[in-house]
Amino acid sequence: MTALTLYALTGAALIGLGLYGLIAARHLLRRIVAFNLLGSGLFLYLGAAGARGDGPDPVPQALIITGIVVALSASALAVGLLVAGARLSGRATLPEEAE
Amino acid sequence: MTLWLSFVAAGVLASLAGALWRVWRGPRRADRMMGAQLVGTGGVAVLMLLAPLGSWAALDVALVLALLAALAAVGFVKATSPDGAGDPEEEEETPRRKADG
Amino acid sequence: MADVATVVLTGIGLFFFLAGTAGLMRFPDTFSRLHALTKADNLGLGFIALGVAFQAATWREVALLALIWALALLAAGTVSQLVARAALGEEETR
Amino acid sequence: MTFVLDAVLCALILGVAAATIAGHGVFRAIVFFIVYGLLVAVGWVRLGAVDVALAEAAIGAGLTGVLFLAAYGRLGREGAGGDAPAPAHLPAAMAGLGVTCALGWAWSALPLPDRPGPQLAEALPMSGVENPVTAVLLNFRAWDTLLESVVLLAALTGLWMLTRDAAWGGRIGLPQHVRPDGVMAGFGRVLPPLGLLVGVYLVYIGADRPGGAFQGGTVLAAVGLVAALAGAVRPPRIGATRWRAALVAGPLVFLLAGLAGAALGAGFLTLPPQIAGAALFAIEVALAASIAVTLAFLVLGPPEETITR
Amino acid sequence: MNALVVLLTLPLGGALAAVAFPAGVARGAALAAAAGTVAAALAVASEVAAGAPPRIALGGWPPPLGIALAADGLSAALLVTTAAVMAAVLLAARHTMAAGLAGPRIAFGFWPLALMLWAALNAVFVSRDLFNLYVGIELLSLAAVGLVAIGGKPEALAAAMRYMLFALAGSLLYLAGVALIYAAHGALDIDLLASRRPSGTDALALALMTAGLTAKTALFPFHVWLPPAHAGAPAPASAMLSALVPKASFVILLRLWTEALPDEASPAALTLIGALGVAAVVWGSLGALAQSRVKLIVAYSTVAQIGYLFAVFPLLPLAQAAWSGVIFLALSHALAKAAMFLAVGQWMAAAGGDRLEELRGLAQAMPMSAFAFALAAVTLAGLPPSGGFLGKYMVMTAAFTAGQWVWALPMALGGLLAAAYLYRPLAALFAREGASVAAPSRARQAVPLALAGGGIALGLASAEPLALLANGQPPIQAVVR
Repeated sequence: MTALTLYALTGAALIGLGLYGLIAARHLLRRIVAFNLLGSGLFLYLGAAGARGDGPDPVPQALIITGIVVALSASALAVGLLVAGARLSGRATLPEEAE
Repeated sequence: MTLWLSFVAAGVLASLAGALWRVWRGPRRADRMMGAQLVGTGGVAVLMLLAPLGSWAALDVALVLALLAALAAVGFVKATSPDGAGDPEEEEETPRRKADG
Repeated sequence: MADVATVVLTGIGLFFFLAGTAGLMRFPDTFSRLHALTKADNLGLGFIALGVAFQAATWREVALLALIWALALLAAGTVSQLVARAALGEEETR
Repeated sequence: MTFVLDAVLCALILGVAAATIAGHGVFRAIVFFIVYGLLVAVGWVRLGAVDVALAEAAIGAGLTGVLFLAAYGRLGREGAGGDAPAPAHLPAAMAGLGVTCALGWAWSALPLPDRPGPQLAEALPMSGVENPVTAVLLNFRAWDTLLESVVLLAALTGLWMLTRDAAWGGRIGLPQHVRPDGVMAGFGRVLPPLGLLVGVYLVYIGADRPGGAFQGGTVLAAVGLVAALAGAVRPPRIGATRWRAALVAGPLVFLLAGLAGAALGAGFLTLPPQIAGAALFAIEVALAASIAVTLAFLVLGPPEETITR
Repeated sequence: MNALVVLLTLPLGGALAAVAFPAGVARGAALAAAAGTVAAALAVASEVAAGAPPRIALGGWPPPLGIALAADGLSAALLVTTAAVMAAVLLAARHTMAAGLAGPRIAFGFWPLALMLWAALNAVFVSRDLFNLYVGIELLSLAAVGLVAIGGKPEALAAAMRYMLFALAGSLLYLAGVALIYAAHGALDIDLLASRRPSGTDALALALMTAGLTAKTALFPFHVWLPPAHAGAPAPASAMLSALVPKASFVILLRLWTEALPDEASPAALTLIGALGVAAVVWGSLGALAQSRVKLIVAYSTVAQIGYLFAVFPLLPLAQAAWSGVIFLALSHALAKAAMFLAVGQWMAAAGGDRLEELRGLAQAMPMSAFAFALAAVTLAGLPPSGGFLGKYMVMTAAFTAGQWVWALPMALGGLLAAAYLYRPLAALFAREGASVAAPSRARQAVPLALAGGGIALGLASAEPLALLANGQPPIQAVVR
């Protein structure tokens, strides 16, 4: 096993973990955190794939940087929705999933 | 030299597992944040050790990491203050939230 | 010569990191842990920076190493004070 | 030995990720996420992707972590600070495991394709910069980056729509208060000048070496955040004209540069090699400024104080 | 300057202006940008119709290094429909989203969000690069979530949050597929991928991208976020969200399955997608039948109408007519659904709510917008002579040509169900009870009427749109069974 395989498999495992958290978690902040794990695992996988062959390929790196910024924007909006929702409802979960 | 530096880097990383145990255990939020702080310093150390191995540009990453770790610590202190915007050194009763509704 | 210095200094750095972790795990309360931690990781980082500096090809890199260490020192000093204050107001739960 | 290093790092990353998802307590999950970002940044350096490592260190470990910490603080303020326990979820576990196994299998089945390497090597001298990642971001795939800068703006506009009507026109974020002669206030005065230097440095070197508008802009945003949280500066009011101009400056300069290419007959987003270097530098500076302001506003969140009109 | 470039940059420029300038100026700038964008969409369509479809390698860098943009018949048809819907929506919003009526917050946010949404739609319709499409749909989703939340009510915020979660998960699954594609082929361009050397990982990549995009399109069983989100937004926002936003992810799916990776379209996978489409038709229609608020009825109807679009997938590799038919369905749904939401918005402003009993007899006070709703209902139910009828007719013909008449059934069944769930609001509207309300001016009522008329006209004057679509229609695959 090479080091690249190690990172790719770590990425794949992170994607699975993130997907689990995104679906299974109730607390919305946990879900947003899981979304970020999922995204970063995906980037790790793509980055490992791009580092194969001779020398790292800059194209995936640029795509990943774009993806990281997009993920932060989305997280910020999601966090805003969560806080605004909690202010009105006093809960940090979706209404249908409240205990 | 590559061998030694990787060994030290791996050692520092392995030592961080202990810090992670503290993050998991707590019991106070401050304990968890301390653990994170040690991981931050450890990460900076590992990046320094990687610099002679691959590219010295790793030092730029270390610089950013050190700077942003400080931001995270300020964020932590703010988040644990009663109204989410205070300072633990303030002596008077922190003003309650002014927002209504 | 430079290589020997690097090996010795980074080795000492590693020792301090291990010691800091041990302190963080073993000391009984938040404040003693904080005390142990700050010393250990600042010293550890300092020795590692110094050790790596012996491998640097240019002065720019040495200066960068010094800057990073200074920044980490400043941040750690401030943070430990603030975290200690924050911990004072917090009961022993989550 | 380097393999052992990578193995230890990957094990830590996975363990931290698992600890983020599992266990009780939102605060612990957030702290683990911050730690996760730190470790992944080291991983990117190991993969030889220093540009990504810079972005991950600044955004993943830094701003996103502070965003979540601030959200935790705000939830506590709204009386919603507790965790919501989630029972084990079998379909979710199967979905996660399935995707992981599928991607793990795909890794072994992936062919090593011809990549745009040769075209890139040929085009790089004409792109105006020497760092290939910056060349891809700002020149070869400039349309992605232009749209992305608008994504940031869309997120901020959407976020501002979550302001209570009574707080519209107020100062951005929570009303921060600190002890004027305290440690935090002092920190807020010392760190920003240093950070400013680092941010400008990263934007400046981005043309030739790892760094650039996104990484530098994020560091600048972090500087603004430290200053705001520590009470050294007061965030502007939500409608302040000057700051709105700062928000659109980056995308606008980018758009105008692209249109100038079209007007001169070269084509949309085409930069003639003679001026590409200067044009990209101008775009980087404007973009970094807009990214810094937008990200800082995104993390600070909508205004909270009630405005009496 | 190139019409395609104007089409992409003008809404972006308008959005930037709307952020930078104070509310009054912002609205003017937004409307001016909208007028120019409509003209640019028509210009691009006429270029395509004239047999000279525009194509740009951005920055002068051809793929795989750069990003290619190209307009074909499919893009042109969607660009023009989008321009029509957006023009109507912004005209309607000119009044209701002004600071005086909506408050300074909404007056600030609506215009930039609407223009960003438009810019994202245009970008998605002409992009040939899979990662660029990802950035496009992210911009689209964030603008759309902002528009759902703009009302500020608790239900709207919860709906926006739910929408956000589906959108986030969907875009990352799509991106996972894109990552696999790049890892296996070193290219992201649709045309390059069409002539790629197949890799064993392509089926997985297509499955991931499809799963992500169907979550974003709200295909059954990923539809739960849609009705509350579309019903919770202000009427002009609902019109954009329901009529246009699902079309973006649908078009990407269509291009993936017919242009980029048609060789991976296995009959079993197509049948699964088709079955989910049929389930969506049934489930959405039953949901619409169970509602007592018009906005929710119209929103559930979108779930059902999206079902049609996917029920056609099994026919795509078998018969040429299926492809044009599904696009006709998408176009007429866009026009009719926007007309319905704009009409409902006017009634809500007049009657104070959208419960069926609150709308009784409104047709007497607002005959034009009531007629618009009725015309739109004709299109949605697929009755002649509407564009919806023509689309279904083409699909059903394709089903019989291909010898797969099963896929004709949902078209017929869905029409019956649509007639059933649209009957109740129509009966309430045209009830013989006088309701005395302050009706909006005829000019404002004419806006939804024009859109609904467009849905009918699509069926009456189908020759031009059909000829337009023929430009760049992907050939059907040699069938492998």
